[in-house]
Amino acid sequence: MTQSPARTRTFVQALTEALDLALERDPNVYMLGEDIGEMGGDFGVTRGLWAKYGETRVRDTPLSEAAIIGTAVGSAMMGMRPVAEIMFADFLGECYDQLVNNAAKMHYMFDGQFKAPIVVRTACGGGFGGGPHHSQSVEGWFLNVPGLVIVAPATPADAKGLLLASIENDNPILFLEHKALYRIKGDVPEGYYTTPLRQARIAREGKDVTVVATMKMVHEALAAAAELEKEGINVEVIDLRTILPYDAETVLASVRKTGRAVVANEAPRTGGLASELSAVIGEACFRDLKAPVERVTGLDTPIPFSLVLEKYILPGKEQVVEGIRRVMK
Amino acid sequence: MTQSPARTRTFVQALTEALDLALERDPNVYMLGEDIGEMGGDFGVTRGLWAKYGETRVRDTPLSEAAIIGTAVGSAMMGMRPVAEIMFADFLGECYDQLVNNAAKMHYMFDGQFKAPIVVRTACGGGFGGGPHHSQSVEGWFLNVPGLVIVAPATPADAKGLLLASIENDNPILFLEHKALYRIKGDVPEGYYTTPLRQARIAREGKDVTVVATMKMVHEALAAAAELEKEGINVEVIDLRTILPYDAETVLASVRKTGRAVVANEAPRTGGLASELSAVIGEACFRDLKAPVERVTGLDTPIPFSLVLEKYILPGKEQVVEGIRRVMK
Amino acid sequence: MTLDIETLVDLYRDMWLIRAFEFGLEREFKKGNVPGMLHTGVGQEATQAALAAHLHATDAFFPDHRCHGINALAQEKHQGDGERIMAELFGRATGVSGGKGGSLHSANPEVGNFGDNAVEGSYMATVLGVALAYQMRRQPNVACCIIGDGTVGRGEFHESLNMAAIWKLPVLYALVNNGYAISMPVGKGHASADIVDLARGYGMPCVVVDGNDIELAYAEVQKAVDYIRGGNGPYFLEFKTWRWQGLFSGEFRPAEEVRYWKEERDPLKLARAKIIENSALTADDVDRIEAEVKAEVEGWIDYAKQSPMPEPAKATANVYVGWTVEN
Amino acid sequence: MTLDIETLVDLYRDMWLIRAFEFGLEREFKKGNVPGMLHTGVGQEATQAALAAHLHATDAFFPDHRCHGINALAQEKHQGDGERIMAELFGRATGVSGGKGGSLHSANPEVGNFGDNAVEGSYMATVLGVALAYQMRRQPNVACCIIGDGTVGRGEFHESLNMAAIWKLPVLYALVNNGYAISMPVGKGHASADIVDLARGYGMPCVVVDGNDIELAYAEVQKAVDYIRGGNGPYFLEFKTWRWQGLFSGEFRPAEEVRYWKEERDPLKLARAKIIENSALTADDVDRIEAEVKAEVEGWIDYAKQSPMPEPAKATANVYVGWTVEN
Ligand SMILES: Cc1ncc(C[n+]2csc(CCOP(=O)(O)OP(=O)(O)O)c2C)c(N)n1
Ligand SMILES: Cc1ncc(C[n+]2csc(CCOP(=O)(O)OP(=O)(O)O)c2C)c(N)n1
Ligand SMILES: [Mg+2]
Ligand SMILES: [Mg+2]
Repeated sequence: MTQSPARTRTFVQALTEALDLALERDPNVYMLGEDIGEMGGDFGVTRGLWAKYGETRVRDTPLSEAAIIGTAVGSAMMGMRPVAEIMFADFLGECYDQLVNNAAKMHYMFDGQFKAPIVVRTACGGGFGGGPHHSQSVEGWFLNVPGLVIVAPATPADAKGLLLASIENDNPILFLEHKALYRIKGDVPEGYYTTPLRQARIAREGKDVTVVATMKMVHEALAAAAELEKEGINVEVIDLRTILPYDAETVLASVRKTGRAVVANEAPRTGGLASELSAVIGEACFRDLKAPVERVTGLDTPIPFSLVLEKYILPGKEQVVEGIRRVMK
Repeated sequence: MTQSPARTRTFVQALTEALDLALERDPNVYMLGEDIGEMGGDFGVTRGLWAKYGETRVRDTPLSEAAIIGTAVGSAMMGMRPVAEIMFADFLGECYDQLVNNAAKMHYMFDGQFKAPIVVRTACGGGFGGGPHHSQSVEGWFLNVPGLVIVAPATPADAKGLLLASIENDNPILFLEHKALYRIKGDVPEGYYTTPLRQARIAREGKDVTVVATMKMVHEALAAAAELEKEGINVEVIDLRTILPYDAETVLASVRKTGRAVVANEAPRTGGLASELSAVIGEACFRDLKAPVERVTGLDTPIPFSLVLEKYILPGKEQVVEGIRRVMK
Repeated sequence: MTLDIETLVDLYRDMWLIRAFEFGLEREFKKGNVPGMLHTGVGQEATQAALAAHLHATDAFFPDHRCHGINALAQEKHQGDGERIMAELFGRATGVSGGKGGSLHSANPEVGNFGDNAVEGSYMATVLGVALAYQMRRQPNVACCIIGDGTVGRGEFHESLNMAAIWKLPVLYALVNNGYAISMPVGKGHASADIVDLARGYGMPCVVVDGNDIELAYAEVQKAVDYIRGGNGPYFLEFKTWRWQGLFSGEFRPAEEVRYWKEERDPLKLARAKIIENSALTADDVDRIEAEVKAEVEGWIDYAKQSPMPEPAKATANVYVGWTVEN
Repeated sequence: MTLDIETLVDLYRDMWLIRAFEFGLEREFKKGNVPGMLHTGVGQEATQAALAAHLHATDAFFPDHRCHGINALAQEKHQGDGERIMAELFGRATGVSGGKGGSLHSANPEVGNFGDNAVEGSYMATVLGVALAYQMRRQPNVACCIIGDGTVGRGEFHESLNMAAIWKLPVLYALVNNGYAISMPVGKGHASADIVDLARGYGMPCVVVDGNDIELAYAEVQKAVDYIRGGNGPYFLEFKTWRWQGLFSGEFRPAEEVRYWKEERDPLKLARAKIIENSALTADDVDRIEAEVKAEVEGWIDYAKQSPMPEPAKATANVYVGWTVEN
């Protein structure tokens, strides 16, 4: 997948590179969203692209989330490759209908006559005092929506490769960018490359227990694994990368090997991705599991503003460590 | 809970009775929605109430789903008890933001200063050729939303008692009415009574296997149980009734007793209620389960129009029977 | 008479096709041969025929729930197989959407039919993207969004008009004001019974058209599409018309109103009288045209009925592009 | 001078309070003492003070993200503890929302503060329900919805104005047009740079107000609330103003524009000059008022800093009314 030499880049820079390469390569690619033009986006992901590609292909929009997604879908029906930015994932509620009833069903309900290859980039996740409307993990809102794809990178290299793969892909894709990862750095290969969708990444091999994690929780899991290694617990960490439809094969193979599973996801506990994974693991690895699956998640609450409160409800390394300890008992 | 004499009523009539009693009893109760006034609603649930209570309390609205829910929430903040009707559950996408970011968080984000006691009644479910936008089971869209309550009756008696309990309750409630149940008949007690929320109902006692079901699937499960009884398989059927936050206790006690579990829900398989229940059962009953939990659900597709296609993807009695057979192996 | 007689007769034929289609369909629906729900466009034929006449196969239109007629006209005009719209309504494999869509999701991009969305009004947002693609590719095409007066309640009305205006997108808003949204009179559901009043602030041309006069409707649509193809941005037409179909549960509108629209303002009656008055065609000639069209539509109904049902397993096809769903 | 001097001085004090509050807050934010994001209302004090002056504790207002000032004024006026707004912004247990809300969710229904919603514009729908409750209970109250020019992009703008109009709800739309939505100039984001143009079609009074002239703003708000309390339905005020805060990343607006608004159109400067010109108060007197207010606000900041953080376990309280969350 990636042959070219790698440089150190932030997650944001990796995303910007991907957008730049996609705009350069395919005239059908264009971007739209609030303040993505001259300003370069609320988190700087589109910085420099307006100047380079002009306002026709890097389009500032009014504060009209439904129209943003509608525009993306309509143009995608015409063969364009829109990359829409919804500033905060929390605002997807306003365009839920467009995503769920339009984009996700477009190919199906007209029996293949249209495609809706849109990419909706959005900043999600908590931990910075953003409060109830700027901090949510929203993948749980969309898990029961066949036709939709959810992609969620954890590293700068994957941010770039998965974004390029998403733009190439013919399906509607919700591309989640966890705000706490924007400033992390990592090796990022130069030039154009894609990282396959629907393929989980084994972020760390291990034999005693499998932790399946997404986005920021991958890093928390790796930190937990490093800590527990000292105690002789050898943890395998799987970065799911594509949340829907996900790579059950890699997950199940790992759990069959280790016999123990922890799923780690920042969203609230009930009805989220962690439950989906726990169900599938519990059913498919029924005879292999040595302990019940553990879900490490946010608590079942909205996200409070004050940092002490927020810290209380969001999962971190400590919670992953505890989860692992529980399945090791 | 229900002492008064029962009469035979349809599900729709039971709902109408509940609304009538609520409007009569509490001047703060009012209703709003499209064509609920003189016309009596698309499914006739509000028939007669406009004439009886007037257009101030039975309010026809324009086709503005976001404003309907917003209005309900705002008035509830003032102590009113709105019962909103969203004609088809599929349209909840347009007011997703109002439900998820506003209603569900209203009590929490201002630390208890407001309540949002709204009831949003809506017609869900497939099986009648309604096509992709008039047939969906939407509970999966809202499972990862703490603060929201989802209520889903399966019988006329519960339709009435749960609706009255929902109107009395201080939380925002999504009240799901499966279209296939509207015409079923059953005993409905006279007068005012409430059926407790968050309390599942044992629809049929059994000792070999537990089927946890919702709405129409309760009836499919009962039919499956009757069929399998002949083969000596004794099925316990649990009608979940409140989907969020649900009654894990009753579910788990039953599965601990039977050692086998099937969960039956009409929505698509991935990321739905069935996964949530499977996860919780799989984790909590790890040592009790004799077989992996079986999920009997809709397939992971949108809902097609043609009846032969729709039948293919929606679960019915046959699928429940197969699911039970699988866990009995 | 502003129209030449050939065009008028063609349009009459189109209008008659719409009516025959809807009446035939309704009959079959009542017999239980058509699943799901049914909304018909009877009474609104002039509006529909005028739009269909000016839209090219390379243009795009989003038909609403009463637009079987436009769908059939486009299908027949550009591909010669209007029966595939009928077949779709019967849920057959030969339908334009393979039976997956039905009345509310019959599409065919080859003829410019971008499909209805049964979440009324959501395509007011989608149409922007189609128009944007035309604009970015410098194609002189029109993206037409057909919406009812009730649908104007949706917030997307505002988002769409605003975005079309600021970006000067080639969108034709064809607003079909038939006086009601299910049971809600337009003047009760909206701040103004003239929807143009809500549209004017966006600075695009806003014109009210008698939607039951095919000549006027044809001329106004012509002006609008010329303006849009000229790169001047969006255009808003409000057609005043009336639908014959009441509620599912029956008629609820005042008897005099019903009489007035059905007897005095029937677009077909009006056009028929004009034709007979202004051409060599006699009442018999026109009857013959009507009979021809009706026979054709009945043929479509037969075709639909004889078409096979879709393969059940096709229900899992086309969920994703390029990926199969495992279930 | 249309205002008596006492009122003007009171309003000046209010405006100064807003500015002192925002400047103090910004300073603490930069020091890292205030978590999350921060948008300030500096430059818009006249608009805010005028609104605050006419709203009763039994009215309702929905403050937007630049309304710390109104929140503080209402809190101080009706309960004498403006410091609880400051404490909320610091995420403290003593804050009006117990630290759960912060800048974007500071509420207190006892003083009419119905709280911001950080999903900009969503409360354009919510305000309808508050107004409906007033109407159904025959209370002569005003439900005021404060929104920025950018927020007008939301579809709820249309749904809200339409519903308020058809039901004649007692809603005051207070549109704060400060020329930009983050980086988007109002004329680029909307079909008209005068938002009233988009509102007029709904048939309610639409008035443009110089939002930097406290006397005019005060008078226009007075007229609006009188009209609404009289049972006449909704009213739309567009305040033309300007915010001093640029982007997070710095200033992006033309230097001359910045100079003009800060130097020539500063609502505080303008009001100060009027006071000194038209009253017995000298510059020193006004300086003294300013110092007093500033000292008070600094006291609030101290209070906030010294307030305890919330109990962490409170994070699971109040998810449901009457039910506890098991986790
Ligand atoms: C978003 C949404 N809300 C409600 C409905 C239900 N519904 C179907 S048609 C209709 C009325 C539409 O009225 P109008 O736009 O005037 O069209 P008409 O039927 O009069 O042609 C309604 C409310 C829907 N399909 N979508
Ligand atoms: C629905 C939604 N979209 C986007 C944002 C991000 N956002 C916060 S403030 C803002 C600009 C608002 O502009 P305006 O209403 O003019 O207010 P101003 O900041 O100029 O006072 C945006 C886009 C948001 N909070 N909510
Ligand atoms: Mg209509
Ligand atoms: Mg602004």
